[in-house]
Amino acid sequence: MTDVAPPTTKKDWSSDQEVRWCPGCGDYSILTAVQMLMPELNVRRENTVFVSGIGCSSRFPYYMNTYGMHSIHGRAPAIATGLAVARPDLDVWVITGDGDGLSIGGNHLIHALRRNVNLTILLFNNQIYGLTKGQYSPTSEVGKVTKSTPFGSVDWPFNPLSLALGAEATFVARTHDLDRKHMMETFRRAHEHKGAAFVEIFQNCNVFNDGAFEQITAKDNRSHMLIPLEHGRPIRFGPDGEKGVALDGQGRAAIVNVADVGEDALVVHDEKRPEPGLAFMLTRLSHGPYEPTPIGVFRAVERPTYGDQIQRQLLDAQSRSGPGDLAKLLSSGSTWEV
Amino acid sequence: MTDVAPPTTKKDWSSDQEVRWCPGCGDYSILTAVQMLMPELNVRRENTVFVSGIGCSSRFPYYMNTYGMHSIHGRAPAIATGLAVARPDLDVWVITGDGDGLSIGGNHLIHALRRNVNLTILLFNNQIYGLTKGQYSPTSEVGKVTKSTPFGSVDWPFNPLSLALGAEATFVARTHDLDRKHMMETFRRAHEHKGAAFVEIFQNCNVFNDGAFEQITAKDNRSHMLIPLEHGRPIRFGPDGEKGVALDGQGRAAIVNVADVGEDALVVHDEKRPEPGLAFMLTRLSHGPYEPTPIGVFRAVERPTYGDQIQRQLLDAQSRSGPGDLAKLLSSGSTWEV
Amino acid sequence: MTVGGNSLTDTAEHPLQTLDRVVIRFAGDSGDGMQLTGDRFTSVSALFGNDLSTLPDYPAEIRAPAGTLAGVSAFQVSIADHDILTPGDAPNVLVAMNPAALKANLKDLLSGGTILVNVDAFDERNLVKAGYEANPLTDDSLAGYTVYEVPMTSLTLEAAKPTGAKPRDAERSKNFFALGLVSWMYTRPVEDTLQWIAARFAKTPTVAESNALAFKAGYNFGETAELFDSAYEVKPTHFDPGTYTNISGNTAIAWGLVAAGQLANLPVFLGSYPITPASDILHELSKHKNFGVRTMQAEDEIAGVGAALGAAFGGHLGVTTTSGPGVVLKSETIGLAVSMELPLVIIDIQRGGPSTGLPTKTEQADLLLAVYGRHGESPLPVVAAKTPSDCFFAAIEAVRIAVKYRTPVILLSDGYLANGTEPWRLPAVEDLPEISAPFTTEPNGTDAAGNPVYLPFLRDPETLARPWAVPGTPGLEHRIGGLEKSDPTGNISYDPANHEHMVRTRAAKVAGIAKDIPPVEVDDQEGAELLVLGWGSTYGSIGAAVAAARAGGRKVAQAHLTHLSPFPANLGEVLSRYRRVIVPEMNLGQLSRMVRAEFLVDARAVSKVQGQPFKASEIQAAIDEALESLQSEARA
Amino acid sequence: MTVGGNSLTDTAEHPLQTLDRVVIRFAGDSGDGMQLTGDRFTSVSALFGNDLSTLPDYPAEIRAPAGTLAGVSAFQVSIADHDILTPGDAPNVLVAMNPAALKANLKDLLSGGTILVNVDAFDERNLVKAGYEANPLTDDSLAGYTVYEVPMTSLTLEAAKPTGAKPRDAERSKNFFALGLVSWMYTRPVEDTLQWIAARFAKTPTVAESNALAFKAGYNFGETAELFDSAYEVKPTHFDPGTYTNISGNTAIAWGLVAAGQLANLPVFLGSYPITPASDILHELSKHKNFGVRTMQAEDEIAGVGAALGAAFGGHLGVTTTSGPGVVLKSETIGLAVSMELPLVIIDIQRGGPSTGLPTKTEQADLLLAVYGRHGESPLPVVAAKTPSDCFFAAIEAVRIAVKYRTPVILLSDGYLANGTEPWRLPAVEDLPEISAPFTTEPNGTDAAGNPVYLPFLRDPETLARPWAVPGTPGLEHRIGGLEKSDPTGNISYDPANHEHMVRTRAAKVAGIAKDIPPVEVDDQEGAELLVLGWGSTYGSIGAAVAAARAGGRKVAQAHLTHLSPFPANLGEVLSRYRRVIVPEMNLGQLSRMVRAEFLVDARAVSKVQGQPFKASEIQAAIDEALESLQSEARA
Ligand SMILES: Cc1ncc(C[n+]2csc(CCOP(=O)(O)OP(=O)(O)O)c2C)c(N)n1
Ligand SMILES: Cc1ncc(C[n+]2csc(CCOP(=O)(O)OP(=O)(O)O)c2C)c(N)n1
Ligand code: SF4
Ligand code: SF4
Ligand SMILES: [Mg+2]
Ligand SMILES: [Mg+2]
Repeated sequence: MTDVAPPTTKKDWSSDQEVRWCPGCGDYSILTAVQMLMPELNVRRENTVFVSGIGCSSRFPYYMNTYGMHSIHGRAPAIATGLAVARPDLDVWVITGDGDGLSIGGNHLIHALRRNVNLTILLFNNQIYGLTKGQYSPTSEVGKVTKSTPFGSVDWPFNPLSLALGAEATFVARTHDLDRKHMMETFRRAHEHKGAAFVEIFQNCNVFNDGAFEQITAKDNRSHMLIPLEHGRPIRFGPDGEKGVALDGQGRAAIVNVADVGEDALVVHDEKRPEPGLAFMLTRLSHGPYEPTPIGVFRAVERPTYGDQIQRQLLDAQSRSGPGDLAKLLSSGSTWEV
Repeated sequence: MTDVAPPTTKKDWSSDQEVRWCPGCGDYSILTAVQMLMPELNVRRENTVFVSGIGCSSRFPYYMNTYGMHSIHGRAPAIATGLAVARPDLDVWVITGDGDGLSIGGNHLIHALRRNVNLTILLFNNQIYGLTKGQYSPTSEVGKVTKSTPFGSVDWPFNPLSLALGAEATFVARTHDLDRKHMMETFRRAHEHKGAAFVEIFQNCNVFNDGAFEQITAKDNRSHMLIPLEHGRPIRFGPDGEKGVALDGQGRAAIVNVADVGEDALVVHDEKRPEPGLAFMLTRLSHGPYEPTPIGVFRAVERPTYGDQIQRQLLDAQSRSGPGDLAKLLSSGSTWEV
Repeated sequence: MTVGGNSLTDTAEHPLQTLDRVVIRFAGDSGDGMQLTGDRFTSVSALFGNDLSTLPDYPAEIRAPAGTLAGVSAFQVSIADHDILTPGDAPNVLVAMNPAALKANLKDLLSGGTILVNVDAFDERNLVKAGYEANPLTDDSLAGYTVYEVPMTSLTLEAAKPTGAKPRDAERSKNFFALGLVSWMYTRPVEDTLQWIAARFAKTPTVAESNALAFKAGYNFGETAELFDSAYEVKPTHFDPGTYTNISGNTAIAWGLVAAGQLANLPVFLGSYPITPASDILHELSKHKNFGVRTMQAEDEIAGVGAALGAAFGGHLGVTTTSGPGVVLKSETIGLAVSMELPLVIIDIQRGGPSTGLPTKTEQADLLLAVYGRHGESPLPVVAAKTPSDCFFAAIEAVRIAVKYRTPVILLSDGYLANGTEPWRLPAVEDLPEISAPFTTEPNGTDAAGNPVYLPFLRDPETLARPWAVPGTPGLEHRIGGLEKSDPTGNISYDPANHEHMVRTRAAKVAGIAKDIPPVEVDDQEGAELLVLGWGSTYGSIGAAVAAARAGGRKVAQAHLTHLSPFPANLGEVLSRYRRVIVPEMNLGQLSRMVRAEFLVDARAVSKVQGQPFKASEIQAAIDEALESLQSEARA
Repeated sequence: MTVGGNSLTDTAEHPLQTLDRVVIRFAGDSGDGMQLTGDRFTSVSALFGNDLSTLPDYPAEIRAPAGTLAGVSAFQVSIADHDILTPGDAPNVLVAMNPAALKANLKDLLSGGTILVNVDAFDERNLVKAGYEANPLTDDSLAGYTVYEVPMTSLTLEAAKPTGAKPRDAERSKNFFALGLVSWMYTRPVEDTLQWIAARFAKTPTVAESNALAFKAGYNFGETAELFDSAYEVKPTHFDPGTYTNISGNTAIAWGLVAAGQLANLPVFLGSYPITPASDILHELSKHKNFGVRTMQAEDEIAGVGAALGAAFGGHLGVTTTSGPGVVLKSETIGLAVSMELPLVIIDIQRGGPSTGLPTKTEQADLLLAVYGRHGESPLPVVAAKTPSDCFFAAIEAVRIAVKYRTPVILLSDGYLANGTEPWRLPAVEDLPEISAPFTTEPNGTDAAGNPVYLPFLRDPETLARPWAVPGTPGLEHRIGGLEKSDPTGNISYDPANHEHMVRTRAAKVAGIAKDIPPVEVDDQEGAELLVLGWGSTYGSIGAAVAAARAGGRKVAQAHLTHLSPFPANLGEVLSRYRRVIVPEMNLGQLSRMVRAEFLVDARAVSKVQGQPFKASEIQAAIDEALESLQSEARA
């Protein structure tokens, strides 16, 4: 698809279906960000598919005026893999939640990442099960009191980005529902990436887990609590960039005062580093949305995509053996005439 | 179980069932290592349970004269979790393969790790599906020609240890089937660990993937190709310890000549580091069993186990509300008398 | 007259009419708190001594867009002075908090019924959202009903003024206004509700206050407004003496499991993954840790049942709860339990299917799945509950069979039972059935050399149950798995004859349970040629329909199955006594299919697959039709 | 006389006896290459022109411990000068490479049959391993058989000496010695085998040479040893003219899928996870990338079917292959396909169950699972193959139905068909059925405002199939999912009446396929009162049994079902023509149960659940029994 798509507006990308999230849900702003981004991507509606699982977030495809599938709980990455492999001409997006993508669907997610299937995967992390009315999720903090954990949850949560990096992901990023510009930029980067692009979105569920990310994403807290990652730049944050991230010779990462250590001591963010070690360390800087937390693109490296390689094998086979000839196939075993 | 178990021998731990692996299979030496280790652990046969999935490796429990369950494909970590939570007095081992544990069972594995369930998990990695006669597995190298990939596989493999670390594992180690002493020591450490202990074992499948690890595990290659990790010691290897592992200020790990950089520049292995960043970097040093590859314990940190915490909640509830009283429960809603 | 005391029930200025039964439906936006309102009305009615039955009905979205049809949430409750079986076919009274609620529910209302509308919500915007072209309050389309237009929002705002709450917040109390009004209409006691409001909203005193004020305002509005001709009373039912509570099916299952654990002296282990309409069992069980109940929210359904099975191997009472989509995911593990012969209870709260279907609606379409939905020959017992309170006993029965026969058992309930409620006379704990679950602790055989050994598949000759030896028992170490097992050693066996023997033995074990369950009871009628056979939650509707048919002079017999696999031993004989058998089911004919195959009886399904329980009248119509066809056959 | 030319077949010195049929079983250790030996014998016999049928039988372990019963691997082949349907009930000849092979297989041998043993393997160690207390070759226990003791190992070592191979390696050629000997006994052509050895072992010349030498040595041993009275010949069958190949069921399915893709002009997408006995379809399809066939080895069964469904949404022919344990895992996704109405083919190569069961053995116990094994009302068509070559056509039929009706279809085969082989006359490509799979490319409706829109659930009035518009088609953007859909927009709908309508429509669509499938054909016999009804792989055994029964003067009719859901339109009428219907099935009575429920016909199951196909004699016995019971009923 190198042709130029006709210009579109946000409205073109909005379906006629009523949006049915709770008033105030963070999902709305994510939807808006995607609908506003689409016209900028030079893509066509008919070549765009949103595949989701089950959950509040997974209702997303209904609201996009594209092809879409609201599938079953946890299976969107698998279904989207089949579609992306079958139809490399399509732009396939996966919409999932922290329960959908990391609990029941964890296996499909990590396999889609390791295979580097050409998918743009948006994980709406609200640290709760919204649709089933408020049970804790695999990203909920320890001790969380929910309907299923009246005495507090006891499971240690996943860090979705660490998991993705452990699963050989080639593109890993994080954004949040209160910053449309950052969302759009992050989604654009994810979409540009050839292969599996994984984006965690901090999303507020104002009904069952209100304010989960407030300590870091509220307007007043952002400059202190969000560490924006920029490729090729020393990692700095704070209202005046007075803080930074440094590493010691034993591989310990720490938040430092730039004034104390000097800018040269800071880690220079390198999203293209072939080895995911640095990106992984950055995902471990924060242990929950109440400490300074990096956002942006952690890793963006190239690796052949699963679909392209399958496509290549088909073409190789065809150029080697010619297009399939059924009669020849049937007589390819040892045959005899009567 | 603080009492002293009566002394046992390897024979006590061997069941009367005929071992049915192919002659020459690496599984035999792993079985021997476990059977030889058990008498040293001060544990009782009746308190020991081996739970496995399906695969050649998963036949393991039949050969141990303990309680055992040969379950279904990929589900051993889930089943073992239930058992370990229900019965914290038991020693529960999980036996799995690279297909069983990382393909169909990947989700249960990563969740058992993040929850830190008290399990000793041995993953027999032969980089192939043995029992189903030789398809590639999620740890097979790219390009592998197998029955299901006559033109070579195109999926990028998992590194089981990276995945485990990304999944918040508290104990992560690697050993191989040709070194009984190292296996026994590694299994012992894994067994001692409170929580989920994950051990990858390089295992030769001499029928479908013979020699997969030979370049690093063959007697003559070991000293050049295996990097033994020892807690608190600079990471060195080579016949005369002439090589080592160092990090630069930007978090790049590299193999260096000790003579060039001096021993002080080497990374000192620290399996107890709360953050898994260093351990993760060490898992990325090698990209397959043909480069110098670390073995031993990568990470061993303490975190409350899932079962202990559930147990604690039960005890708390009982001391708070007294043991359950059924009649009281039934009348705990709003009731009225007629 | 003061608001706040029971003196309020003395409505001297209005005539008081006595009714034997009334059906009320509260309907509003998902955010309007209709479930809470209905629940509250139910509770006071229960305390008051009415028999009652409830039917909540809400959308799959947490909070669908305000004002739309998709967002309507409703709660129907029937209260009566006599024993009732259903929440009623058609409401007498509809409380509609907005146009969408009116539009979505009007068709169900009894003709001539009463409508209470929040007239404040009938503005242009809401009318459009609900898809009304004209205002139904003014266009005469409600001519056949008695409509009361009450400005609930403004009166609530007015009432809540003293609290100083912002209008946006105060407005949220309008459901309590509605509750107050309906409480007045049906002379419900008020003190209990006021206390409940105080306790429930203790943490937010302003909310508590404005709810209380709205409630009182609603009550007083009924009292003082000239709108209403009369208030009504529904006298208490005659109940057997005892202590009663109002119970939903899901709570009853949870309590049944706790009870079964105590009766069997086994710790309960629940491995589950949240899913509507089953999640509440997980929630409820999670509270009872002091009973030694362990609950685990697993990563998915497969892990939930896997963990339960692992716990069962360890000697716990392994349970898993789910709905249809979870049952299919669990099937492989259930098959493993069939093969290993370990006790396990799988609870399926059925909902509308196929696939995600209608997740918040009821259906009975998982019966064939429960009975046949595993690969290979893997028979297991299936039990179904018939009323909310019966869920308690059905859970105990499922556990009893599972542990006695060392087999997985599927317990079927559905969304209607799960969320519906009824008054329940609490059983005496000492009257509950015994459950024996003895662990084997000694070797039960000898090997060739005469040494004592444990033979894990040496069966009890009576029950065909295998022994249950749990880890921790010295000397009984053994291995089990999903490969075919040699009888009685449990070692892997590929022997053809052994396989057939084991397949037939497993089937015989399950079939043999028929000897251990009560015969199906028939509520017969002299001369009846028609049997209405049911299972599960259709019990109430069938009962009401049969009663009505008999009242109309028809002769009908009724039988209801709790055990679907195996069937009660006398079922074939029972069926053979009638010329015609009809089977009302919320599916396309699943029990009827099983009965036909088993007994070659021309059982005919009466199907309804609408996500809604049967109305008694629907079944009554099927009864009439069946009787007519019998007559015309007789004439022919 | 020289070895190596066809002159070998001229066995002038020995009398040549002509047989019409012979059944040979090669048995040895898993590592002994018995499957290869059997395959090779089959190939030459096919080339020679015999009709034949094969039955491989091997343990679940890759290589179970040498010398033990558990490790025995066997391959049975029947060759005949006439049309045969089964690999034979009992072998005439058993080749036993060691004591375990003898012990495990002796009970099946025809009494008076011939045994060729590798006497070298009958040493103390192997006898003990096999569980023999005394050497059967010397203790007279084989008195009823003709036993030939051949020192195969030592003769092989001797023969292979010129190659210089180490004895340990050379010994591995002993299966070729056995093959040579049996080839002599049955006057098989040798040139083809020698060529095959050269080609197959081209990369390891020493192995090739020692295999060839062993083969020749075996052949010559037969020729020269005084042991054998005579050689035998089995003349070629009369085959219809054409090109033949010997085909297994799994290959036939793979080729059928490739063909169907071509016929429908849809690229094939296979999403699969390896499992015995289905993996070979994945292996075979993986080779045919030049047909545009994409194969994906997924992370599990759920992902396999999910990927296939995703590809189907994208306009590919989505297929997934598995066995029972995989089917249950796929059920939720299959239900989604039912709800979304997308074409999808699910292939279940049934094996022994429940659970892991007997993974390398055959069974037919997934029928009820296929038909009923999903939650909610989720009907789908089910098709079953009856012979190895029929798998080709059954695959095409499954695809035809799936794409025409936009529905998932389950195709049932089993381990016996999967690995068994038969000669197959290649069809002409132009004779294959057409498959129409048109994509919708234009709007098919208008909205309220009169604008053209796409209505994804606007059905073809004839087939009730919905349109299939694939991504990439401008203007037809739409969303589908597993929630209930409004007819015809596909938008989410919780409307009760719409739900019932959709449930009934989906059922009607599947039921309506009965109009589009051939009526079941009856192989009738004047005066027959007994019908033998079958499905799937029992076809051969039933056919052989019916032929034998008729030869014995019995009157029997036979019918075999390819379509299990829906049933052919005439099935009820056919069943009503017979006084008795019996249904031989490798399960406890699954088809019989379906037929009973559907037609209220007292169809009786004839069950065998041993991981082994029926012997014709077993079915013949059931026929006799049924006829006798009919007679005694008539007498009574
Ligand atoms: C197989 C299956 N299991 C369980 C469910 C019930 N269910 C629906 S959504 C959901 C979790 C939703 O959580 P998340 O993915 O975090 O999405 P959110 O609603 O928070 O956006 C669950 C458990 C289901 N629909 N299907
Ligand atoms: C549900 C299910 N799917 C597939 C299979 C088939 N199967 C058995 S073992 C196996 C893979 C074994 O590979 P691995 O775990 O690496 O074990 P290994 O044999 O190599 O030790 C597969 C696919 C099965 N038994 N059950
Ligand atoms: S429940 Fe939470 S996540 Fe779901 S729509 Fe409501 S606010 Fe959003
Ligand atoms: S197939 Fe491979 S892994 Fe399996 S037993 Fe044989 S050698 Fe071992
Ligand atoms: Mg969530
Ligand atoms: Mg393996």
